Amino acid sequence: MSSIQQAMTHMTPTLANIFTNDWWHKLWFRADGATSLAKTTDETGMWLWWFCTLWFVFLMALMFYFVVKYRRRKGQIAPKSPSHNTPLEIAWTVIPTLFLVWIFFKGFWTYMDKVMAPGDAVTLDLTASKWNWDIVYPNGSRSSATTVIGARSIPVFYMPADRPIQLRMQSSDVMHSFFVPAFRTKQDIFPNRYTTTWFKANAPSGKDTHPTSVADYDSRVNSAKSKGGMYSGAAYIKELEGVPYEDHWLFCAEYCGAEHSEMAAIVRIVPEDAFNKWLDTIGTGSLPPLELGKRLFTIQGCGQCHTTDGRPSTGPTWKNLYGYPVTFSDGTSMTAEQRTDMATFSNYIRESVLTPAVKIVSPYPNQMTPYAGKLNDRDIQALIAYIVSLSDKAPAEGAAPAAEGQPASGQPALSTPPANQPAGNLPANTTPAPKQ
Amino acid sequence: MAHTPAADSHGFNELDPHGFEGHGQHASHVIVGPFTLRTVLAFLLLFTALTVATAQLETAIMGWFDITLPWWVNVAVAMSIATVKAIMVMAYFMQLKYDNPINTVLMLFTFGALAIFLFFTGLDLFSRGAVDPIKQNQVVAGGTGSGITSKPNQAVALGAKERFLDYLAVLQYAKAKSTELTATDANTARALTDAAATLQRQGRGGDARQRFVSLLAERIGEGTPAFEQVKQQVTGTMPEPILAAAQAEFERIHLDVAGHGATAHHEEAPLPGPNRTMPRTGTTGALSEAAPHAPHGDHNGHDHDTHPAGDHSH
Amino acid sequence: MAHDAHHHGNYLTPKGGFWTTVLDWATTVDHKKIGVMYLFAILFMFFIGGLAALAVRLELFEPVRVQELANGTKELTGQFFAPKEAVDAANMQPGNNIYNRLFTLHGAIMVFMVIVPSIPASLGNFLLPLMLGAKDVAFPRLNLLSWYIYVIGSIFAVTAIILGGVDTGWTFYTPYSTTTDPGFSRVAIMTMAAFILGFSSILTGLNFVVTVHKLRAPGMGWFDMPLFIWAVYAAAIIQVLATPVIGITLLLLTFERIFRVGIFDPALGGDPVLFQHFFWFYSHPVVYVMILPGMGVISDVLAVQSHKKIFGYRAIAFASLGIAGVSFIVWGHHMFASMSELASMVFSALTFLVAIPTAVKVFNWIATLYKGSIVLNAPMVYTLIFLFLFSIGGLTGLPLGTLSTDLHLHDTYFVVAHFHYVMMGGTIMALMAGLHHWWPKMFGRMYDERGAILGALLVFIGFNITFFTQFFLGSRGMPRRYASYVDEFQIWHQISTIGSFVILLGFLVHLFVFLASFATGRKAPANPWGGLTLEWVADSPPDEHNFHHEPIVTHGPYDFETTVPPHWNPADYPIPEENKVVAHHH
Amino acid sequence: MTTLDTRDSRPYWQRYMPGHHWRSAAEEFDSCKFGFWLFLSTEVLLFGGIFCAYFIFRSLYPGAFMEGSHALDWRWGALNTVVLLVSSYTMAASIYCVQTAQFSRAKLNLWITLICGLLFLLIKFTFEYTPKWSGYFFVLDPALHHHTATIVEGKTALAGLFQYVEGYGGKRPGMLFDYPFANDPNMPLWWSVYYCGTAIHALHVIIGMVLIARVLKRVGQGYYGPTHYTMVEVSGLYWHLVDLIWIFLFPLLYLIH
Repeated sequence: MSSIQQAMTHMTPTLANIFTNDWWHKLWFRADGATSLAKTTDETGMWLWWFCTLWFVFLMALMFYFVVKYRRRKGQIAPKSPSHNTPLEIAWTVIPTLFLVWIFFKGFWTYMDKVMAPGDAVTLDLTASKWNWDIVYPNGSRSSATTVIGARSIPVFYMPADRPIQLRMQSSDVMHSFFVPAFRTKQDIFPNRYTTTWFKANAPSGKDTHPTSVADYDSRVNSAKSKGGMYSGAAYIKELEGVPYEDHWLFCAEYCGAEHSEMAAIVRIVPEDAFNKWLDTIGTGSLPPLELGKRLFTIQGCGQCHTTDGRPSTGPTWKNLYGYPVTFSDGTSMTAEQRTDMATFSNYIRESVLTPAVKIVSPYPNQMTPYAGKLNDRDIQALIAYIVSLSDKAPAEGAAPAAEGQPASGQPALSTPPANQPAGNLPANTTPAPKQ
Repeated sequence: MAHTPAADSHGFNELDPHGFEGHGQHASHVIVGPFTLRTVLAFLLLFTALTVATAQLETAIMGWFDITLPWWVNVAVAMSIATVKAIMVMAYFMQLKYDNPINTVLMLFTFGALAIFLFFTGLDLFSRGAVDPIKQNQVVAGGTGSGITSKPNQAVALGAKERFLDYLAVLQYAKAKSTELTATDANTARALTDAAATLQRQGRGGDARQRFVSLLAERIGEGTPAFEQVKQQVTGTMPEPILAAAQAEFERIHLDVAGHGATAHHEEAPLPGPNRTMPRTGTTGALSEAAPHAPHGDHNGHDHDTHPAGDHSH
Repeated sequence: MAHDAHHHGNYLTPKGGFWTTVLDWATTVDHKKIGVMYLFAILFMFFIGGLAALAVRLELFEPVRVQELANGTKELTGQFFAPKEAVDAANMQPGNNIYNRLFTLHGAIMVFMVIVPSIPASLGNFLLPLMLGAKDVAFPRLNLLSWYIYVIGSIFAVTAIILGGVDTGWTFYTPYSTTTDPGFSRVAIMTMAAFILGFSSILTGLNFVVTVHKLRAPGMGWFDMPLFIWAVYAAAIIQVLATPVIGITLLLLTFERIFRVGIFDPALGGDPVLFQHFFWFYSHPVVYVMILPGMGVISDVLAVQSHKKIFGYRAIAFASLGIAGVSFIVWGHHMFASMSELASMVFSALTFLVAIPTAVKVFNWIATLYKGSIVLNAPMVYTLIFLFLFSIGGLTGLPLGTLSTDLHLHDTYFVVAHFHYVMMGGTIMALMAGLHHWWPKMFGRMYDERGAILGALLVFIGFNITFFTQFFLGSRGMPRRYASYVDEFQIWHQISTIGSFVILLGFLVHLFVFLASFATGRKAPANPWGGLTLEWVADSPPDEHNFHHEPIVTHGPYDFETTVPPHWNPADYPIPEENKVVAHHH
Repeated sequence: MTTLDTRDSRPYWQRYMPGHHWRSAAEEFDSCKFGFWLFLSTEVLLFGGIFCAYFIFRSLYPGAFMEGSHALDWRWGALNTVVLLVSSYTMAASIYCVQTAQFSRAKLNLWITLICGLLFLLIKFTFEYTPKWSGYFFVLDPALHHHTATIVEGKTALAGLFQYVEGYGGKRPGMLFDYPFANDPNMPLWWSVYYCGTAIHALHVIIGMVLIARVLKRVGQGYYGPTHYTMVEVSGLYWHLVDLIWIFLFPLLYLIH
């Protein structure tokens, strides 16, 4: 386990380092925090650490000394000694109290900084759901970057360095909690209520840089594979060649069910100009439906329960959904014909995405979170296009249905929580109808 | 046999430093006479009358002088009277007045604990918006319900909504073949969808199937293959309440086409600002106006007639 | 006395044949028998909960990973409770679900069925009347009822587990607990179990409060009571005042699942944070129901085993009451990540109040050792272990009460480590101390010192290996209730898991020692340690009615310098002349 | 040991011996009362949860609660309050009678108390719950004026005693919450609090009635008398608590506007 060796090496105590605050800080926090507030928090933490250690050592030393010195000796009764001493008792009541007051304020000051976002902070909308994170960027698009960690492909959220970012967070099902250890902060996320948190990340150290070419990217992947693991570094994005980045874990810290421990993401800090470049690359407004569908498959975490190559999973595979008969757990079924009729099929898909509970493909469990409010109509059209394209019975012209004077959808007036909608950025119109 | 010498002897009480026993003996066997009890009952009934009267009076006053008393006045008065009543019950009926004081102390502790409970809980829930007002209120008043998968009526509402969305898609598909859809139809679609969900939540009924069919006829043109297709689907599986909803809502949209409503949709669902809660859906406001009429089918039908078909298609 | 005439022997002597005896125990209203029955019930549940804990540790030994093999096929590794052949990412779910049920099982059992009743219901029931010089608790039949309610509650919980387990975590946070596995009643059954157990807890507390008020032996003033009584009394008050709130909370939660009333349900406008307030208004004070009796045990054992008058008797007594009082105004520190800023600030400030009486107690205990005559037997070893672990637990509470640091540590393994140091390192260690201390009194037999001390050391070492590592895990950002984790945490988890099995070893040694004591332990004297409190006046095991004559208190509970312990030969206890000057009361 | 001595023909309360661990009967009586007061305090805190939920949501969404209270009829509430107060009085009176050995009057009072309890439940279920569930309304129900619901001709129940009101039914607890006339989306909270509060209170009324019935039976058997009436006293305390809770529930639920 290379990680274990790393862990051991940077922790091996030597007379030189064991007395340094820095060594203890490494031991406790593994690395410096990634924001200025994290630094202040760590200072408080280390201060408390030494405070507690000294008290503890003092008390235990006293205790063991007494136990040894006053151990029972045959036939000897403890001599009379005072059973209380008012000045002493007052002293050891008052002195700790003073310390405690000081500790409270030390924590309180930093706390207020943590909860008060600066006025110039950029507000992004974050939606947590079982078991995925979703951030909408100012241009209305979601992060399309993902990385593989363990058995999961998880989203990567690019964030600009040295720029205060405020997250306006909401959950679409149960409680979650936004926790970035490197930021040393945490905020619970509730359904139906906004909570906010903010951070201003330090500039990336430059240790990690984006691949400078496709070849570079491939070599990284291969070297990772050769070590028997998976490459979970930066994807290849032309605009970001060689740009330094720094990755931080984003965990869900409020228990939220089966895949609570897989509900991770990566917050990737890049210089602001690079961030803006990246932002342009992910604007999904111009994407053709099929491409958008592919992208949504990863962004929305469909891949956590559905496969595209026919392998079984928590949910039915998307391979050959279109054009093949299926039976539902309530006994009803759809014929191949119905599944080939684009209208019927797309309606079925829309229903299954927005209210999965209505029709359950047997023998799969009813586990999917309703995506009503998370996908606008265009997204769904794109997904349908992608699903159709995965079938070997897909129409010859290719699966992307053309847009043709169709209603604008995904308006705030729909059940979509408006907060998740890019203000003033309405997707183009599409229709479920296939070209004939 | 149960008594120990110590317990029977009188010296025993001196040995007890706190005299609970002695005190108990005098405190417990008190007899509260019927006169006291009746007087207390009389007062209690009196206060009951009083509290009802004041409640009525407040309403009346508001009416007479056309003022609105702050809501806490009502609560404060009612609560203080209730407290007096409670004290009387405890003091006389429950004999706390004559009883071992420890019981009174205990009750005070209890109410103290209760006060702490209320105070600190309120301290949190009422001060959520102190730093950032957006945190104070619900995002969608009454809740989104999404994710509460095990809640039948929510699921029904959502399911109905999306099923309805499907029918609209079919409708548009059919329409796309005959004529171009207009922006009005887009609004209509959305409004129908929301109406379906909202009204479904509110459990409206009524025979709407035929209305919807006639609706289709006028929208698409009777006899076209598209019409037949949709009609077949609709008359097959379409749940009635939704159709009723659709009907009611659709007629409202007719007005909108004439001018106001189509834009209203966007205004009804702005981004939540400070101390502002979102309506349950885009059309809640309109529905609450429509509410009283809704149960009466004929009334709607009447509406329908007053707004001739065709207004919308330009 | 009359009642001595028609039966001899102690409360343990069988009333006849096997079934007669069983019936006699099942229907007894004798606080001693009920205490013993509680003890065994609790130890059994402790065993179950412990197994669950080990299972949890095993799952966490390795993170769940997909290894891509050379031939391109993938393999899922590190799942202890899932099919190894599982290849697909989504097949992590079965394993995780098992894990989630296990930690819920562990938490719920340990909190509701073990630690809350542990000391008050077992040692408390047995000792309270003895220490007060009473024949029984105030309401003996209520006492038996509370035991049966406890058993019924446990049966409910076990039913929920057998039906497939509950995955809400012992905190039942909404809306997860109201929406998870819809259509099944497991969660409802589990909440009902906790609800029922609450009644048992209330009845015990109510019984104790009245007993302490009304049944003190002649001559025993409030400040002549052993500190164990003070602690249990304070805890009992909390039980009475806090438990009903969890009652209504769980009731509403059940209504929410069955009738879908919406008080905590965001979908109906309800508020999950309100649930947290309801929940912690009980569940924080109850933390002190868990620890206060432990502190009481320590105060007594410490004084007796070092034959030394406790230092600052009144300070400790009032500290117990103080903690009980403060415990009602600090619950918000469980919610810093979900509460309003104002409330967080207020609760943080109040939280530090708890540290004061707690610190005072620790200081007093250590000062008591000064100039004592300390014997290092199992009870005393466990007392020292308690002081060691509880100090760590208490001090690590500071960064959690401090707002800025708590935002980082909240819901991480730091919290897990902290409350294990307080709950297990505190309450369970105190229970072990008290169990050894009063074992001779309860069962009339001595246990094997060497074995007991060996077990104690094993538990101590294993405990620190298991849980100190978790402090590092937490501060490095490992969240709670994770079935899997990123690689950087693995080394710590592995150390922790190894430690947990050392703990198991330690408790197995204890089990063996206790069984051996039943089988071959030598007859215990009435007062093996030379205690001065009234339970040592009674025989061991005590007579059915505790005392042959109603005892009359003539000296303080800890006047070791001036009093020859009951049943002791003054020759063995030569009181120095200078001690005899004035036998002053505290 | 309170073993019944069969040779002794005196009524039980004269033969009564306190539990063997008590020093005197008075001591036992006092302790039982103290113990029961402790239990009552748990009851108060149990309802404390309901009151807390009310307090919070009432303050957060006053609109919903005002509208909700308009769906209740204060007259039924007031009537129930009177019923409970009277029953409280008769309960206290019955204790007085037992203390003064007037057993027949004691029984009478207890009977009245029981009947009042029954009456309370009757009113609650017939005139308060049922209409909200079914849409059927008591003919004289003035609550109908609060909104624009219309009576459906010909749809009646209980020989025309109840009339069906279009759209007013369906205010059931929980999953069947429907609000034809709800303008405030937080109405579900009001109904949650209303049903939980009143239902749990009704449950306590039933428990209290069971206790009283037992006491009534035993008074007949001469269990209780001037020197031993712990159970009477204790049952009385419980009944008064039930009354106490209602004294607060009534204005909070019915008199809010």
